[in-house]
Amino acid sequence: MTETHYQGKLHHLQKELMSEYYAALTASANGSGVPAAYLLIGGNPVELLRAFDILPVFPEVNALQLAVRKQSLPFIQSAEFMGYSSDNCAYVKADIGMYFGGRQTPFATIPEPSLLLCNYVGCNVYLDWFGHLAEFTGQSAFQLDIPFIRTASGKPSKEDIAYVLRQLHHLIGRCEEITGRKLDEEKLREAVRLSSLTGDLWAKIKHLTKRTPAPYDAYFDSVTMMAPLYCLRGTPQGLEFFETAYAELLAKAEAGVGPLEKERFRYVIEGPPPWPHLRAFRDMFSRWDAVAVASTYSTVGGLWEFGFTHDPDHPLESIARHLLEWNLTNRNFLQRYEQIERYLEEWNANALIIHSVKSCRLFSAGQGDMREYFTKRGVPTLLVESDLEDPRYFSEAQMRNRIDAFFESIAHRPTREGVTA
Amino acid sequence: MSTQTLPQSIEAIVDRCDRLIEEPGFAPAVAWKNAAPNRAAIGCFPVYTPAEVFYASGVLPVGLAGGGNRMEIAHADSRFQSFICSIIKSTLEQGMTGLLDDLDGVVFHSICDPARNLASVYSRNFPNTPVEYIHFPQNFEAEEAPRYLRDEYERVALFAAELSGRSMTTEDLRAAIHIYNRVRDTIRRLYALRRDSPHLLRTRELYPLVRVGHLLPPEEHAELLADALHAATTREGRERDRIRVVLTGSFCEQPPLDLIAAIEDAGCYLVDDDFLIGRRWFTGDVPENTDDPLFALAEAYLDASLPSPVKHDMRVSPARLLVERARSHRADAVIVLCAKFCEPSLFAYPTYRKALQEAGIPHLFLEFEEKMWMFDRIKGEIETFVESLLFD
Amino acid sequence: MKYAAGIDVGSTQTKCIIIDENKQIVARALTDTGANITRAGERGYEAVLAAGGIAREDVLCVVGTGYGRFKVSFGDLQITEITCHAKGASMLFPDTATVIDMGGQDAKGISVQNGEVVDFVMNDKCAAGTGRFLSTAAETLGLSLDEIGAISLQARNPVRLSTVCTVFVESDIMSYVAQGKKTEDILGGIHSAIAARTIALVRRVGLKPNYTFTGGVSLNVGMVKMLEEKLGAPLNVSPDSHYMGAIGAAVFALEHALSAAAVS
Amino acid sequence: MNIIAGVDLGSRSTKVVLIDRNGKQLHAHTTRTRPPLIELVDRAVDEALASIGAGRGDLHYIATTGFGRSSYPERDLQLTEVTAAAYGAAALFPGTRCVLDIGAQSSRAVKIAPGGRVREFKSNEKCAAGAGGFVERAAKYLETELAEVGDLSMNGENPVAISSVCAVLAESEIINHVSRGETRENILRGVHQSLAERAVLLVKRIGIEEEVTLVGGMGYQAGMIRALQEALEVRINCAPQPEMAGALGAALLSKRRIEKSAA
Ligand SMILES: Nc1ncnc2c1ncn2[C@@H]1O[C@H](COP(=O)(O)OP(=O)(O)O)[C@@H](O)[C@H]1O
Ligand SMILES: Nc1ncnc2c1ncn2[C@@H]1O[C@H](COP(=O)(O)OP(=O)(O)O)[C@@H](O)[C@H]1O
Ligand code: SF4
Ligand code: SF4
Ligand code: SF4
Repeated sequence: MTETHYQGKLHHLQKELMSEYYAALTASANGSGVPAAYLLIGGNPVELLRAFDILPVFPEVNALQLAVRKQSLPFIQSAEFMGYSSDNCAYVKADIGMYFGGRQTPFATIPEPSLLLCNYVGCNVYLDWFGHLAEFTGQSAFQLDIPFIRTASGKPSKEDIAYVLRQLHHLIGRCEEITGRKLDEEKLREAVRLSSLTGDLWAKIKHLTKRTPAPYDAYFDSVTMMAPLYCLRGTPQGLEFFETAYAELLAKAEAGVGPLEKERFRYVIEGPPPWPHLRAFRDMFSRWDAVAVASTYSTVGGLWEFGFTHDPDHPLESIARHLLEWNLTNRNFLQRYEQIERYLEEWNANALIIHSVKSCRLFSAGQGDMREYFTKRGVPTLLVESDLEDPRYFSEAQMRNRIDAFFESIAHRPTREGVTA
Repeated sequence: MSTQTLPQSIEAIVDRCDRLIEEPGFAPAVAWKNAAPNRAAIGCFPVYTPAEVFYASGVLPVGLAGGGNRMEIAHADSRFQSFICSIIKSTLEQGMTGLLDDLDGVVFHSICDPARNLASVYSRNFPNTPVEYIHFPQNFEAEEAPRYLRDEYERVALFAAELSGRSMTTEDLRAAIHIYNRVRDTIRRLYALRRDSPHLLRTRELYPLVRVGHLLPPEEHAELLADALHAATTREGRERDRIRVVLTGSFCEQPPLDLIAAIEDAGCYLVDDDFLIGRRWFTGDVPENTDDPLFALAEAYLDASLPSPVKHDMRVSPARLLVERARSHRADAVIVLCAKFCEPSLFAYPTYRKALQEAGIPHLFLEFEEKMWMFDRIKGEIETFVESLLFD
Repeated sequence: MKYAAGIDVGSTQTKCIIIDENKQIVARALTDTGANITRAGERGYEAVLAAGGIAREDVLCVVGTGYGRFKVSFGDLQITEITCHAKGASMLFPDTATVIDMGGQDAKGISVQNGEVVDFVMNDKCAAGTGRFLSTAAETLGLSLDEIGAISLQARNPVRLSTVCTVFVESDIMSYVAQGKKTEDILGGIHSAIAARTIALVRRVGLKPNYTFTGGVSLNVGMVKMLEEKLGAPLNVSPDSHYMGAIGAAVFALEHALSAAAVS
Repeated sequence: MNIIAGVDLGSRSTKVVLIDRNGKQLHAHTTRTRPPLIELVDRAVDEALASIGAGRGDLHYIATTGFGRSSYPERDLQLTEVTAAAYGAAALFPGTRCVLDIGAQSSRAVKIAPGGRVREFKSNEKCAAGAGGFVERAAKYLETELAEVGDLSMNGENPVAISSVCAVLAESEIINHVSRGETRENILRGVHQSLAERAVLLVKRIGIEEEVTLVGGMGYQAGMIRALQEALEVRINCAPQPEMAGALGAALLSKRRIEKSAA
């Protein structure tokens, strides 16, 4: 039996730190006086909130936690009774259902927001989601409008950066109103500094899977590190977590140990995981001794592995750049192809798995084209469909059939040394 | 070049529009292009594209309005999955089968995630077709938003100039705003006529009148609309016992003509709709004679454009606007007609539903696809709804 | 003589094949998968042994495939039907470049090179436009599965369907019946819609001739004609096309047995 | 005699109800739907009239409903099945505020006002469909008569779970359960529960209000009624001939129209 799961120090620390974080949310909900801001993962400007001691609440993280615990369906359904469609993003439905269900989850009581920060980074659903929260809570949402990357160079324009910076100043004004305090620039710098160290470690962790065997699974194990990356970034605890994680994973890499007994296939995976069936999904790959060496999903909050770091000397500029340029969701679809190509080459992978989720059209609209593109370039590519939040869209037998057939077919092909670009 | 002949009947005008709409390809645009040098034509996604900026640069913006229910999707569904709305696929399919070859470029913008990704997929599949993408500000409260959008329009104008080989002048832009203002003004009058005397102008007639604007140069469209307005106003007819309905939801992908007819035939007067917002998207005239007409256009988008689920203006509640619209149109009911898999419109529905219920306005929620062919099920729903309002 | 067996436990029917050492088919058996999948494999196996008059001990290796392959517990190996169809098609038609497989619950396109899968696609998690769709249509019209293909060929004015959803097709058919449409025209429309959908699916792996049509629906002459018409190319169809998965499995079984023998 | 006929042209079966001018039901019967529909209706109505010793001359008014409602040119009034079933249910159980109509291929939830006027309704969607036809096919796999299904399901102790949303794929699940050696009782109860869950989703979308009345052929299956009662946590009314509600409603609404135009 192949060991498909390991529990290291980092897992324990993750649990501990996350429960502290959730305890803080519950305390805020129960009137601890610490204001909470809802914001979105895509390129999140959490440092700014940390500078004001505002608690960041990520509805996406809450939604996925519900899904992992197999508790999302009743919330999704209660949103559907309000008129949400079965075709709407289920993260939103789970969150709205939970909001109206009294904000009680098995892990925390989610506080009411003092600030609805809609950092609109790519996903148009964000706008509807926070728009609805605004309508339901009677709060006004702060729209942080981040222009989408649409230039050939893949860079934001001067106008884009100036536009975002001006909005960040307005946001600071809003935070000052909420907390009744002026921005403490030193504190902001400190949060950005912690963030930059955290980001560097995360980048190093990501580069570890370039080794053979990969010391951890860059999809199924990365997700353990993603909640701390968002919820704790910019704090000493966040930094501590990533120091521990890096040390532990580096040691594994040095020792030549990976999550599988024997590493047979190295693949890149695109798309968010099927949270309600994570375990079953993982096992489908482990059976084939296949390990993910890179995943696009782990870059929705930021693309540190390609060279981004926050700059404590220019805190707001670096936050703006993070929002505009250095996260997956605000980049255009073809930039994602480039990203995957780099993974295939530099991380030495021999297959691409596209997990297409119905909820998230930001990710999935056009993945058929992506399949076509990579197949034409000789990369064995498999596209499978399910959902990230709604348990009803996962058909285990069909999923397994496709994955088995895929690995059967590449098992018979001569193994590639990397992939020719 | 106006060839004012005998006044035409509304039926004849509508008939001509129907034929133009159903004809594949873009013959009127090609004729327009060939009539003078330095002209080009561009396909645009119909919602909120700044037609004036293109037209002023010598580029005729042609509305991409999907494939209708005759087109078979044979290629594009390998690129976009089953849960993506039809217009995305039919637009790509048109490209893949050469139906867009007469166009010199395509422009998309930030209306929804699939349309945004389509911009990328399109440019990958057609490396020789210039593709532009416009970012519309989503922060309507930010004082810097109009300036930002103005700069964005300026960038787009440069793109357009490359296609036509002609840069626009301020005068060009004023002229373009003027002609599109005329088009929109006539459309507003037609809408008002239908609101006040729905028996004089059916929606099945009004719709193609507006829709040909996706194909014709604005001058020609303005004339056609003026003729139609005249013909409809002077028509005879008797108001019948039907329910008055505001139709909302289908602002982007368009329902088949037969579906529009079916809704009316089930016993409804459609007194307002949000079809084809791209042809009529301002609530009033855009100022023509300002120093910076680009800025005026940008401001008009932010402050004077018709609402739709792809515009996220947090200063107003779209649901409340809908209730007000139903009231001001003396509507008995609202039909929310959403394109299947269109997330923006599906997301709008729960808020509409709540507001309409609170206001005591009956409503019906329906989904359609442009490729729909049989209407038995949906007709049954509409008939039931009408029966529920007529019988007691 | 020694033999190898392939057992394809499908959603609707179980197909079993025994081949000899020269890869010649010596026995076939077609049984309903029916209620008991676990027993279906065993039952089919017994039937095929009986059909060939072959003793269990003479079978060197058994490979299970199909939806119920994990239930072929007495088999030596389990291989997905995708791999098996490619293998089987290449045995019967060595030039096969593309396999079109239409079974009870899914449709597949498989791009093949030297008997091995290069790429494949399956319809998404939905029973739309599959063999089940045809069975439902036949049932709604009160016809048997064997007849509908031939009748569809007589269509003069095939209707257009608004959906290939298997759940909703009944109402479409009933609407056409209510409109007084002819049975052959309704069937013509149904076959045309499914063929178009299948080709759009197969196009994703590339429409490369030479095509081999496999799976239960390949028994339907109407579908064969319709696909050929729309592809503008002939399809390889054999009376054994329905058994293709089992044939491929049997070939794998034989290869496995031979290589095991070579090792020992 | 002044007889009013209500004819419900359903996808599987056609129902005819005759009433007199006081609204009293004189006759009700079901026949299988088979094209051509015009002859079908003529025959069914003639048979119905004959069975009460009447003839065509006694027929005053005829209303059609169901999917084939517009196929009969001689109709005086046509109504959708939702409107008709709502009035029928309200006539049978005047306290009805919510009607569940589950036929062979479609299911609907309807909220009604006292008297039967439709206030809001919701039909099943693709991919969440599942109605009587699903039970019929399940019965076939289980080699069971449709008439027994309801009672067998009542005896199921441990209903199986059926999770597929699509009714077609759900059938494979049934096959799976059979192969695991599940009893017919447990499987049929599972089938009813899965249908009930779908019905709940429909009802909750319009908001549940008591009393709830089940109409359509599924009302013959005791197990279905129980499953609905458990899932909705309310008592469910069901008439002895539940599939007649649409035809009855059409006839009664005709009577109202006649009276109105006379007044
Ligand atoms: N004699 C026949 N004529 C036409 N079609 C048939 C015939 N027998 C089977 N089929 C079709 O084949 C399908 C079953 O195909 P098969 O490849 O056995 O699928 P599976 O492997 O999923 O069981 C049936 O649904 C039916 O549509
Ligand atoms: N006598 C019966 N016993 C059990 N179930 C029945 C009986 N009659 C009908 N049904 C069920 O009711 C369904 C048909 O309902 P009906 O309302 O007549 O449908 P429709 O109006 O769509 O034709 C059948 O699919 C079957 O499941
Ligand atoms: S659409 Fe995707 S990115 Fe947007 S909220 Fe949903 S899951 Fe998140
Ligand atoms: S119909 Fe809706 S989902 Fe489709 S492109 Fe238009 S806005 Fe986007
Ligand atoms: S209900 Fe129809 S469309 Fe939905 S999964 Fe089933 S067959 Fe497919």
